[in-house]
Amino acid sequence: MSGVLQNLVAIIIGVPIVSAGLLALLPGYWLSARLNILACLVTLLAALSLLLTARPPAGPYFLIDDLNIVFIVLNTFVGFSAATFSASYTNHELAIGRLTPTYLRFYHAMYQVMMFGMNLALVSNNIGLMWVAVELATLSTVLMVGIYRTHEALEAAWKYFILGSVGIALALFGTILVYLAAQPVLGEGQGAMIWTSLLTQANSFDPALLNLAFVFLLLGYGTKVGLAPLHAWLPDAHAEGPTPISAVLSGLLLNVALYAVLRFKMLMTANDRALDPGPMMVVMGLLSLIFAALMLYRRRDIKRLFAYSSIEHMGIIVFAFGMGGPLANFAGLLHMVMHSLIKSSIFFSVGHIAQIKGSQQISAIRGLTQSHPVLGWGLASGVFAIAGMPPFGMFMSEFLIVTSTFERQPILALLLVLGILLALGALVLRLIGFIFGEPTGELKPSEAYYVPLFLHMSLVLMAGIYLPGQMVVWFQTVAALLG
Amino acid sequence: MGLTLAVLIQGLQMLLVVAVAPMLVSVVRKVKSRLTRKQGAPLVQPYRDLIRLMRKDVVLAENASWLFRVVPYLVFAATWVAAALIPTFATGLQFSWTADLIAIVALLGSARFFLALAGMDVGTSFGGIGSSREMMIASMAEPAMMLIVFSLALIAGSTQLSTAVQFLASPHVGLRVSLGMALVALVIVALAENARIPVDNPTTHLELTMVHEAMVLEYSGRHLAMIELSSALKLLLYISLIGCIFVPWGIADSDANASFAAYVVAVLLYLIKLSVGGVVLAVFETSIAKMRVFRVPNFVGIALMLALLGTLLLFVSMSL
Amino acid sequence: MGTLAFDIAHLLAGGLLLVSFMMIYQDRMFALLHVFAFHAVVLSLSVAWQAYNQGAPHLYVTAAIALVFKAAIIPIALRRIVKQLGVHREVETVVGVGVTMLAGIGLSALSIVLMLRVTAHADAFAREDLAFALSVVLLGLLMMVTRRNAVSQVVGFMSLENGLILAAAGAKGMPLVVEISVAFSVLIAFIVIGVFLFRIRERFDSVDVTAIDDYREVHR
Amino acid sequence: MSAVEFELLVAAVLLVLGPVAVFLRRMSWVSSFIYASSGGLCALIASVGAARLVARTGDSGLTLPLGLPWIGSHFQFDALTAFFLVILGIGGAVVSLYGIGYGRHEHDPMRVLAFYPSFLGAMTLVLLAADAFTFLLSWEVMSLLSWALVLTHHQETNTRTAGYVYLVMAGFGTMALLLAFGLLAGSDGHYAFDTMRGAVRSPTLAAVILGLMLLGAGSKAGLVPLHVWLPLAHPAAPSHVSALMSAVMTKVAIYGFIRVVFDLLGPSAWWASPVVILMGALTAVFGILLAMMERDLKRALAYSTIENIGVIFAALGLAMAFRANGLTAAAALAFTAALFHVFNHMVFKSLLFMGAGSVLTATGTRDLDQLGGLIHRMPITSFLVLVGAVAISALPPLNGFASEWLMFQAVLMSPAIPQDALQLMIPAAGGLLALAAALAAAAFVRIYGIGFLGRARSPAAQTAVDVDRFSLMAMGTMAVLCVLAGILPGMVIDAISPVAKAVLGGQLPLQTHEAWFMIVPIAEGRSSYSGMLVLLFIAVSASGAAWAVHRFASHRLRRAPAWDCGFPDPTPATQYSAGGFAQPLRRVLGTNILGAREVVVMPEPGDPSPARLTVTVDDPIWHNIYSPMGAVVIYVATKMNGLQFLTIRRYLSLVFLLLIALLVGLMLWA
Repeated sequence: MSGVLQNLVAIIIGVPIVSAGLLALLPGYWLSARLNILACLVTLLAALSLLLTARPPAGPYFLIDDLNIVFIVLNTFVGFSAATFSASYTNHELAIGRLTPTYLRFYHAMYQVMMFGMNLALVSNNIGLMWVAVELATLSTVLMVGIYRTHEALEAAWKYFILGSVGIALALFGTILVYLAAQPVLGEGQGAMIWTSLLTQANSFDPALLNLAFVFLLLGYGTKVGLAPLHAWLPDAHAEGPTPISAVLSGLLLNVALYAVLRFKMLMTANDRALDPGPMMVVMGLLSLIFAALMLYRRRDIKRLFAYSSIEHMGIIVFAFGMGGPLANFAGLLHMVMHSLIKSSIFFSVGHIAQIKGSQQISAIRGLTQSHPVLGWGLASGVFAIAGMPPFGMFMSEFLIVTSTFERQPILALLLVLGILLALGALVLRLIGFIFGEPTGELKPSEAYYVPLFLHMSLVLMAGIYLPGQMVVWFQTVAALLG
Repeated sequence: MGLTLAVLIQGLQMLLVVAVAPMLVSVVRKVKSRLTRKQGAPLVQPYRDLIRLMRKDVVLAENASWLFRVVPYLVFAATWVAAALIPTFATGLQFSWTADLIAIVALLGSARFFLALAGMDVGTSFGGIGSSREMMIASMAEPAMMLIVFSLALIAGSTQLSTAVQFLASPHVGLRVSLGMALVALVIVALAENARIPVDNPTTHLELTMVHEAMVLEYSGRHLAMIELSSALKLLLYISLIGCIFVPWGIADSDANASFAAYVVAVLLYLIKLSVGGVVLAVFETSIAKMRVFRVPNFVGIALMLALLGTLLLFVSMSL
Repeated sequence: MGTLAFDIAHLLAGGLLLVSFMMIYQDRMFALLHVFAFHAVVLSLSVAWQAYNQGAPHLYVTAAIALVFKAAIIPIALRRIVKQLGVHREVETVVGVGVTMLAGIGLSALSIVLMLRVTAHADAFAREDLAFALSVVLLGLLMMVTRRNAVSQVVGFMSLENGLILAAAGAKGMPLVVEISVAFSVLIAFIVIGVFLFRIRERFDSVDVTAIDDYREVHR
Repeated sequence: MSAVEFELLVAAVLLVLGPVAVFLRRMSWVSSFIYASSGGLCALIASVGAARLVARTGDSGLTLPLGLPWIGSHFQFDALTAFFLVILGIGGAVVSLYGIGYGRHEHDPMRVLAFYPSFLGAMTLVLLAADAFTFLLSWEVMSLLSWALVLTHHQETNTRTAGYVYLVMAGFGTMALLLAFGLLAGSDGHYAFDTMRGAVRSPTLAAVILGLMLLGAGSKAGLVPLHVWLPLAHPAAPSHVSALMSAVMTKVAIYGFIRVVFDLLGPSAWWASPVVILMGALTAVFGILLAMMERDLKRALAYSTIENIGVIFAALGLAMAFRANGLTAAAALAFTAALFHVFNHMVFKSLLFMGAGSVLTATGTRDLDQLGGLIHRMPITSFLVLVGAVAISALPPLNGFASEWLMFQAVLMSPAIPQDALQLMIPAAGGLLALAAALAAAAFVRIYGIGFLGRARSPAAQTAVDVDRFSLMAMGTMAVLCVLAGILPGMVIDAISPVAKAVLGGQLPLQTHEAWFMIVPIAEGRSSYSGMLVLLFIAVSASGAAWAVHRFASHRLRRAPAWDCGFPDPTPATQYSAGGFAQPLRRVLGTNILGAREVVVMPEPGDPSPARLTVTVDDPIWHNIYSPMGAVVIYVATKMNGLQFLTIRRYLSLVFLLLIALLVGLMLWA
């Protein structure tokens, strides 16, 4: 059994890196796009079969537990659908000459490197390895963000790179501090970095060191999560990179960073004397939420708009996990999954829309329901879903977060509601402009590839009405784990 | 007392009000003329007017719709039904349970509603002036009236006029501040509702000051007759109302099998009350000038305030 | 571990902090690069001493990387960039050097107080080391935010990273230190290449500020 | 099959019908098919609901494994639900009938058809839901679908503005409800209504929940000051949708309020009720004043909806006040009045909106000043609208008066209340309600007089013709209901009494046994009213008088030009305009309450240009609350927008400062 598991893990991290190598060598756009999809599909299948096999004890490097399996499946799934979207997207980019075949080859290779980095970060049982993997994923996305080589793209990539590097450094310092805290108990060397041992022994660690470490980790990984005021790289990176990458950034990379934060939060809660990380997360979450909600109003670029919405939702999620308790944690997890699915599907439709209109300017996009009904209503359902309206899944998570918070912390719940409402106001304002009114600009029919969009939206819709019992049990165990 | 008699008395009441109404108008006019040192028309003049109008052809504006022709009868009917439900000389009439005081007020509201519509039907500027001002005055007067009704109902424990009057006629109602306020308020409301000075002038034909008359400007012949008759009925209704509430003495109680003599006395007393009311009205109208139309809301507003105050004071006196 | 070993480690770590202060103090570009090279040398000595004390031979690799890469290659490369791109030879500061120094002292105090809170579970050796490392990290960040020139910001980042290496080396038996130092070297190489490629003369964001500002207002 | 299963099934079919319409979009019969089947399904909904109320069939409940995983989706079918299902069913059925005809004129019919049946289905679900999640989910889906319907004519800027304000307010309302349910459920998440009902709460907590419900349900119903979206959104939708939104959706909001405040929360503290009464009464006056000033026919109707909502809330507040003091009979009276008015408003407001829709189809305009003379061109529609106008003005013998009368009877029960504050306040509130009723009459004289009477003010109004027979049938049905409910109020009261019994534990005495279809809410000596007799008397005396006059006096008739005091003017522009009609009341009440301003621009002597009178009436709530709020958000957003354009160094400074702050915090904490 263990062999199977190891094999699956090997597939999950091996397939991406191998295909990254292949893609770097393979010429020909058609083949590499297909190979990219295939690699993602294989990874996804491996991830799904993780669900079916029994889980063996964790090894020194890799670990599959209830928490990360959620992330892995989500990660590989969105990675896969984004790859299918990417095929249709890049096809168009190649046709209009925004990307050359050489850059595309690089793009596909980097896509797999990024998948590798993220998968590795998720399955690693070693906090050092996790750090390395998160950084790898970050650096690969930096390269993708700058791939258009326009002035703005380079600037965005540069900003991302510099801020990311500082984040990297802070996270590393935090990791070193955790090691230092663990070392007297677990002994020197590898052992003091293995997650599972850390967690079991956490109570005997020095709480002061853990506190200090958490500050650095929260800031370091929080930069990647995009929490305000560490968010600055995020809108630019989303807006200037290729849209599939925006989808992956919002849908996946933020989650991976969040996963790291959650891991260390668990460590903190496992130590009785350490600072409760909850309030810190709650404050940062609320700050991000309200800040991003206000920033939504003055946007002129559609991708930047949704990038800020990602910050907003990361705020909500971090808030939920910060509040803790079975309901809020459950809601936080659900919210995270829903956000990944919805936001990537929004970026799928935004990508097509921007290609049709030849612009990402909000003012250039009007009357979509009239000129492109499917895309228009697809975008509308995406925006409704992201604004937390039923019958989509995010409504359930917001329902749980708000109702469970209000009884415990009325003021916080009111602030949360304020943030959500502010964001709703901005999103709806823009949405009405996008999909209603007389259509302007290019009216040619779209050659969009709708499958990933509708796949995501139907999952989200289903989750809003019916959650499979198994998934609920599974989420509940994770929620209990998170404390 | 059998059902026949009950129906008979009710019928008598209906006939009485419609028969006496023009006379009341006549009395008012006569007294006013005399007060201004004029001879005045003979007392039967309103009856003659009505009959002459009835016999004349109707000259209908070309644009008038069916509504315009139906309204006079509707208004008359609504006012008549309302007047028939007021205990004029006897309480507990057969059909008095049909509608209580609130419904009577609302019936008058219906009449006004249709009349205002008729004023707009032909599409003239004067009709519009009349209707809009009438509705403005009414929207002040009606809540005042309703508050008066509240005061009464809270004192008497019933909105049923018969019950209330019986209660008020009984000895255990002393002088009440609230009742006084209600009286003043009711008088103001009555003046406003009947288009009397100082709110409106029933005899004016100066266009810009008209309210009620502007509304019915396009009416002629039998239609006008019905409308004149209904205004007379309405005046009678209000004076009877004031009479039966504030001077309820002498009213026969048909529930208590009043004797024939009691009825006769009651009818006589009622006629006296009416004449007194008419004379007082005439004196009041002669001694006061008409207001500008936009002063009217303040005037009617006084009624509203007094009625409200009356209601509130009622609670104070009850909790004492 | 004897007191001598401790004293030497203490001395070297303290030296690193002192050199950090010297970097903050410098307002000439070339002098800054020289001091940075010295910073790297001190780091390399410190790491080597740790390697010797902990008996961890792989740390010597880290020390060597620090010595070769940071004390030699990077300063030389930056020097060439400064010359080739015609960067100002003076360091533009946001606030005065005096204020920055005061802030730096405050930061050091903060990190030492924080580290002293750490109970005796961690041995004194690591504790001292860590206090200095944290100071160096914070000073590096301080330098990044108070200097306007791209080159001096890169230098700030590198000194920050030196602090990290110091901390990692000081953490007894910490695995992956070499890998991390290699990774960081690559990162820094990227940054330096980026500065060079994008012709960032003055600031990180001076790719072409005026043109971008117009664009920003209209389009985002 | 139990009633709840049946109703759920119908709701599900309705929900699915929307997407089905999309698939059938190429068929020529799709519009008629969708409206006809929606109407039929609504009739089914109503009949099952009516069976519960009249035949007293039992309650039923159902739990489906949907929604919140560990709670499930609870559904219930009890008297309260049944009553509102009847409201929904009748409204939906008749409006759908109207839609068969009206829908043909729609430029882009799929924008209505795809959402219309689902909207009905979502409202049904709200009424059936028996746990917080299902309730809110259906509630918000209802909002969303109606939003999509509002934006049918999305090319108009005003419509888009309306859609925006609507959705944001809907979001606000949902959040308020969310918080309310959060408190009701407690931190352990008891989201099912059954568990909420049993919980014990402090009066303060109950009051907070009540306040949140006022915000949540009130914003959907249109309670001042949360009403601003309503006069924008309701008129923007196609008229049959406006009818549904005004007549039915606002009632669903009231259902939500009753369900939570009366059913789940139980008796509240007495001091909570004055808030509701006062809010309701002020809403009534405020709404109808705005209706009085409004030039747009449909907007005026929307404002009148606000008034009626206020009346209903005031009655509900009365019921709360009585209930808080254990006066069950009085509470039942007020509650019955409220529900009676709910029914009545559904009937006449849908009638009026359908009438407005017919006018819109016939003339292409909603501007009262472009209408006039329609009574000649559209006789049937005009007659039916007249019935609606009389009914909504609370005039006997139609239904509006019956509920108004009950409400005043409830007001007169106030001496039984021990608290002085309430004793003093209730009659004052009653005065406000009377004021609102009087103003309503004025407003509808204006709407009807300007819009339907007089001479045509535009060529469009001159050439209008009456609408199709489906529309007329639909309006006719509602007009008949107006009359029936007016003359047989006892039957309606008896149908409501199981609801009052279930919710309050008390009910009015049975009315259908009274002679002459009299209603006697308390005792005969106290008050009684028979709409039937009033109608009979008026009919007999009016026709008798007419007959007598025609028989004995004269029946000749001559047509001649209008007299108009000798100055007839052939141009229709000399008629009173909508603004002119409103002028007296605008001067009296509008100046202070609504901040109405008149600006006269008089040309210099010798200048031949015309003098101009400009009148501005603006909703002060919008100006004093919403506009500044929006301005603040935009101001803050604009100020913060600078954060988008900082240099990397400044961003790094932010990171650095946060780090220092956290470290200092850590130092101080430790």
